[in-house]
Amino acid sequence: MLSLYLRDLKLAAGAGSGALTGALFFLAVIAVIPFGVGPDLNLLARIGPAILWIGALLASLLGLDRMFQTDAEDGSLDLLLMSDSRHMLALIVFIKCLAHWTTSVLPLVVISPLLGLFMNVPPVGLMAVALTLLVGTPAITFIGAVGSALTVALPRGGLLVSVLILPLTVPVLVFGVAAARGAIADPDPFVAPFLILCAITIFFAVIGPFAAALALRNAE
Amino acid sequence: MLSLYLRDLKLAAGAGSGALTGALFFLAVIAVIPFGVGPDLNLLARIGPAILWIGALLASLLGLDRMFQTDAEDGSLDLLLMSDSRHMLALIVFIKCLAHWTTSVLPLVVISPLLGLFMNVPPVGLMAVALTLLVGTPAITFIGAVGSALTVALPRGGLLVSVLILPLTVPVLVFGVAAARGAIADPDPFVAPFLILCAITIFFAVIGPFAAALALRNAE
Amino acid sequence: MSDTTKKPSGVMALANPTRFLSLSDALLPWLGGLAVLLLALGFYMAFTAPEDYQQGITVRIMYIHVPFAWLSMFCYTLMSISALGTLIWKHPLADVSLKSAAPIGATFTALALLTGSIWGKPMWGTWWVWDARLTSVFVLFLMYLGIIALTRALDDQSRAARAAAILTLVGFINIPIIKFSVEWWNTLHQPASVLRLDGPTIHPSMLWPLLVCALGFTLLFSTLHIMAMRTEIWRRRVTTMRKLSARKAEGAAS
Amino acid sequence: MQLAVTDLGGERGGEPVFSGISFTVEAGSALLVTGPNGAGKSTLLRIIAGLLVPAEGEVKFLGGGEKWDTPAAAAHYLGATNAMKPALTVAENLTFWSRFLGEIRCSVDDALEQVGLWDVGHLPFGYLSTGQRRRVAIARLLMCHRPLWLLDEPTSGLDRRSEARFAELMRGHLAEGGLIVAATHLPLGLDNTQELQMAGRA
Amino acid sequence: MQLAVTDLGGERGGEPVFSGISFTVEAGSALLVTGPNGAGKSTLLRIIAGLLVPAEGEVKFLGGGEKWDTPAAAAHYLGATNAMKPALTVAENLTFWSRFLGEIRCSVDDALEQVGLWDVGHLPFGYLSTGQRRRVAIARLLMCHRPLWLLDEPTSGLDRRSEARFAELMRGHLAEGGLIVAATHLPLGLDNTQELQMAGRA
Ligand code: HEM
Ligand SMILES: Nc1ncnc2c1ncn2[C@@H]1O[C@H](COP(=O)(O)OP(=O)(O)OP(=O)(O)O)[C@@H](O)[C@H]1O
Ligand SMILES: Nc1ncnc2c1ncn2[C@@H]1O[C@H](COP(=O)(O)OP(=O)(O)OP(=O)(O)O)[C@@H](O)[C@H]1O
Ligand SMILES: [Mg+2]
Ligand SMILES: [Mg+2]
Repeated sequence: MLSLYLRDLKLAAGAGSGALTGALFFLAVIAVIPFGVGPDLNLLARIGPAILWIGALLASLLGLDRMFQTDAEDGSLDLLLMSDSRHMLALIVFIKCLAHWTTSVLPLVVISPLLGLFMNVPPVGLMAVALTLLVGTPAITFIGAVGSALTVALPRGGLLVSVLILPLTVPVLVFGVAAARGAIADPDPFVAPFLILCAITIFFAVIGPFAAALALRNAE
Repeated sequence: MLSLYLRDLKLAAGAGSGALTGALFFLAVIAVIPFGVGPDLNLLARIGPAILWIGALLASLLGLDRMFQTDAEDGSLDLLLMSDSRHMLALIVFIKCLAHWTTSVLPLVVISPLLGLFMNVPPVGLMAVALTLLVGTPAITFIGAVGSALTVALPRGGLLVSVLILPLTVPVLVFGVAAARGAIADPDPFVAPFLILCAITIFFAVIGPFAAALALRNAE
Repeated sequence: MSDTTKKPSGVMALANPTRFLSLSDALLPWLGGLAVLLLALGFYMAFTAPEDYQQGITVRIMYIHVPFAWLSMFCYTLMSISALGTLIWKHPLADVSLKSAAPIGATFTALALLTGSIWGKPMWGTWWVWDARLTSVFVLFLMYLGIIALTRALDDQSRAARAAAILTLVGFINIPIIKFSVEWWNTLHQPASVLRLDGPTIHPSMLWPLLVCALGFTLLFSTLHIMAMRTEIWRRRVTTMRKLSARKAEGAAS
Repeated sequence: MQLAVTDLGGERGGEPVFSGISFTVEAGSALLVTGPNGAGKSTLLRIIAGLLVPAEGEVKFLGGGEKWDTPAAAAHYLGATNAMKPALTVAENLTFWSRFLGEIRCSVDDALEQVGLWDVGHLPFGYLSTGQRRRVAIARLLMCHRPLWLLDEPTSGLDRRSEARFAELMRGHLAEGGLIVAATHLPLGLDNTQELQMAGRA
Repeated sequence: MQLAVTDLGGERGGEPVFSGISFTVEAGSALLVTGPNGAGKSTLLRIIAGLLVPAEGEVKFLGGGEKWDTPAAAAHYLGATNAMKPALTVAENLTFWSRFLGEIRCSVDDALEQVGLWDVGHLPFGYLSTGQRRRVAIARLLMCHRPLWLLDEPTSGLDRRSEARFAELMRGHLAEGGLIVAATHLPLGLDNTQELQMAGRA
């Protein structure tokens, strides 16, 4: 299992446009918003966390569709499926999600405080955003795994995958932003939405891999 | 040439990344935004154009990296390269860009006014956004083509590629949004950024295909 | 039909769709007729019902808006059950039901959105607000379209069936979100006043016409659904025939 | 150990490809599956490997104990594709598979040596030639022990020397009491094999 | 027409693979390139096709007029991959290539018939079996006319019947004054061919 994780990391590092493309797209998003809303700093500060979350969400869509496709094309997937009795397929999916998250989402989380600074989000807000992203984005990956497993047969399902999973990611976004806001704007609570966010992630960490495993077995 | 264009259209449609999916994708992206920034309508109106542009960028990025890779993997690219004497390679690239733009970006441009309406962007703004998208997004595709050609040429240089290519799209984004905003918020100009946008697109429409063709020929 | 789903070869696979066809044949006219009758009655009651003291004439939109809204959720629930049928019991009709329900569900959701926003104009002074209830319904609409897109993208039938089933099940979480969005977030939209644990709070003079309309639309929905299922079954049979004849021709060719 | 297939039927994309196939392969013996293109050889192998659901009939692997209770668990599957990552080096690829598949028999270098590739361990797999790739894929079979080998056109792209060497390796596997089911158009140079002729529709 | 190769040297990833290869192929004759895996056969073909730059020496196609002035322009290249899109139907694939490559000889159906596939036109290419795919790729050669055929292991995956049929097709091409350069491990069933043995480093 560890070997699988390491292999996927190596692959991503080798050809991994995914990670950096995501980060750069994230950057582009943050860079563009101010031009949209105009130079209104405290407005930026207000919507800052939301923009960061949206940016991260959209950025993490990049590369999701290829999660299983490369394995399917070069035949590795067949062997992964056959090894079901040794390693549970759902677990394999889980590991692959973890690898994908580490390589192409974690960087976003790491740079998010920096970008938050650009939108002059207050320091506590920066921490809060980073924390919520850290806890929430895995859910997106797990949901994405389902989408990408469903479309594994399609050569270029990038758009379709996003269409399938974006609606499902809404709760994650809602509570992530709510928690981040709660940390800044005093009246709103932080803990409650944050806990819900954790719950959602755990929920999809369980559902996602199983659904994806089911979809992969069905793929042929 | 037309045949190539049609083939790529068919492929996109078959792979579930056809016009319908493109529009759906855009819908999904827009639907996600309010969950982040909240239902505040005139805030939405202000970031509306930026969001639409970001959606367009993401949509084009999603399919773009694979533009030549699929052809390279199944060997079609070899034949395209060999047919250089019949059809100029740069022209082939141009056609492929056109196909990609038609399938995964044009639908967004078409429905963008509708979505702008959702985010109650004022009518003149709607027209402006659609216009800027129509004029600006091709540039993104042409830039991306160079990127995906490079990924084919140097398979392990994925990181480098996105570093080189993605930043180029930022100016397009910035001027596009600026122009759209110029049309709405009175003080800011519209014509100047719009003309710059046109210039950028024309520039990349010429440079992009040639650069991509060059990269492809040195592939391997 | 027998070769649309893999496992249940033999009697069950063959018999069920056929029995369904003959049964629905007998059932359809009654269903349709009853639906029309109830709807007529419901609309009559609706227009003779007292106007709401604050909403005035526009309250009458409720009698179509609410049924549409309910059915949009009901349809998805039905599809989720069919999805279970496909994945667990591998019932040949389950996939047909799911596939043919999706477009209808999408339409009803669109209508709920439409009537809702038409109602919203006088009530809230705007066609559309991005509050939780409205947006979650919008998300439901997107999910319907996503399911349709997926089934269209995958050409192999049994594969598409299971894929759609999985997606439908995963997407089911949206239904409780829609239902309780009004409680969880403070929305413009008004909270449930009929489907509540502690009994309806809405005045009977409005409740009855609403219920009659709801029942009528539900019957209408079932009618449409069954018709769609019939056409889908026939479509599949035709394709099977084509394959068979093609193979015969091929056998002759070589 | 024994692979038992009882009137198996396979379909692809809803269309039946073959039906009513039964055979048993005993430990130490090989079955050659032959037939025209499109007869269903690969389909048969994929069904045995558990990658496709049989339309009818069943596949059993008997006497493997609970360690090798299903064909999927007991089998090495060498498909048309080599299941290697072009971006990783040959050594990295093989190391990964040995770790992942378990039951390690011999080291990566030994395995490479047995298929006659001493010097490519450090090369990215994508740098190899067609035949070299196939041989690396074969090295995977040697590294991890599985009683049942499912081979789909194993010798495609191999030169004569490697072909002979591979025949030698297969004989060794059989001598150890292994089982082989191979779909092929070319003679594999094995003796005492049964042959399954698939007619195909054409 | 004539394909003239004068002391050609090829390298792959900076490493020399072969050098000092010279030969000429006249109209109506075929050259078989043989040798162990990794000898450089595919590399040679790709250089002739203009897909790789030679390290030294040059490749010329003489007497082709300005229509077929370079080997690339005059050649059909049948590589290890089939250059078809799995998502499109066989007919769509072939129609595209015929339109794109030009010089159309015969219709899609005729071409498919010549490779013995009457009934697969409507199927997605991805649904075909290994050998069927190869045969569709061969049909491409027949549809559009090119004097020079560059074939990289053309018969891999073909069953015996198709192999014989393909030999027949190649003979026909030669009889029309075509040229063939084929890298292969298997006899192709052609007479009056010259053979180029590539030693390889191994
Ligand atoms: C596009 C806008 C709207 C959407 C998407 C929408 C959606 C829905 C949904 C999904 C339900 C079913 C709720 C349940 O069963 O618990 C519902 C019920 C209802 N809606 Fe709307 N609605 C919209 C606009 C409006 C407006 C403007 C009004 C009037 C102020 C309204 C009044 C109601 C009422 C009275 C119910 C019945 C609640 C109950 O008795 O449970 N809706 N709507
Ligand atoms: N993915 C698929 N979807 C639908 N049909 C398929 C698929 N793969 C193969 N088929 C069909 O199933 C039949 C058998 O294919 P299979 O690959 O088993 O043949 P084969 O005996 O391996 O042929 P070959 O000798 O060329 O490898 C063929 O007619 C083919 O058209
Ligand atoms: N893309 C590549 N990058 C670097 N080196 C390569 C590449 N492809 C092949 N090589 C090397 O070039 C040499 C010749 O490869 P080539 O494919 O020409 O051999 P071949 O004669 O076709 O072998 P086979 O009979 O297996 O097809 C091999 O040693 C291989 O390692
Ligand atoms: Mg096969
Ligand atoms: Mg070769």
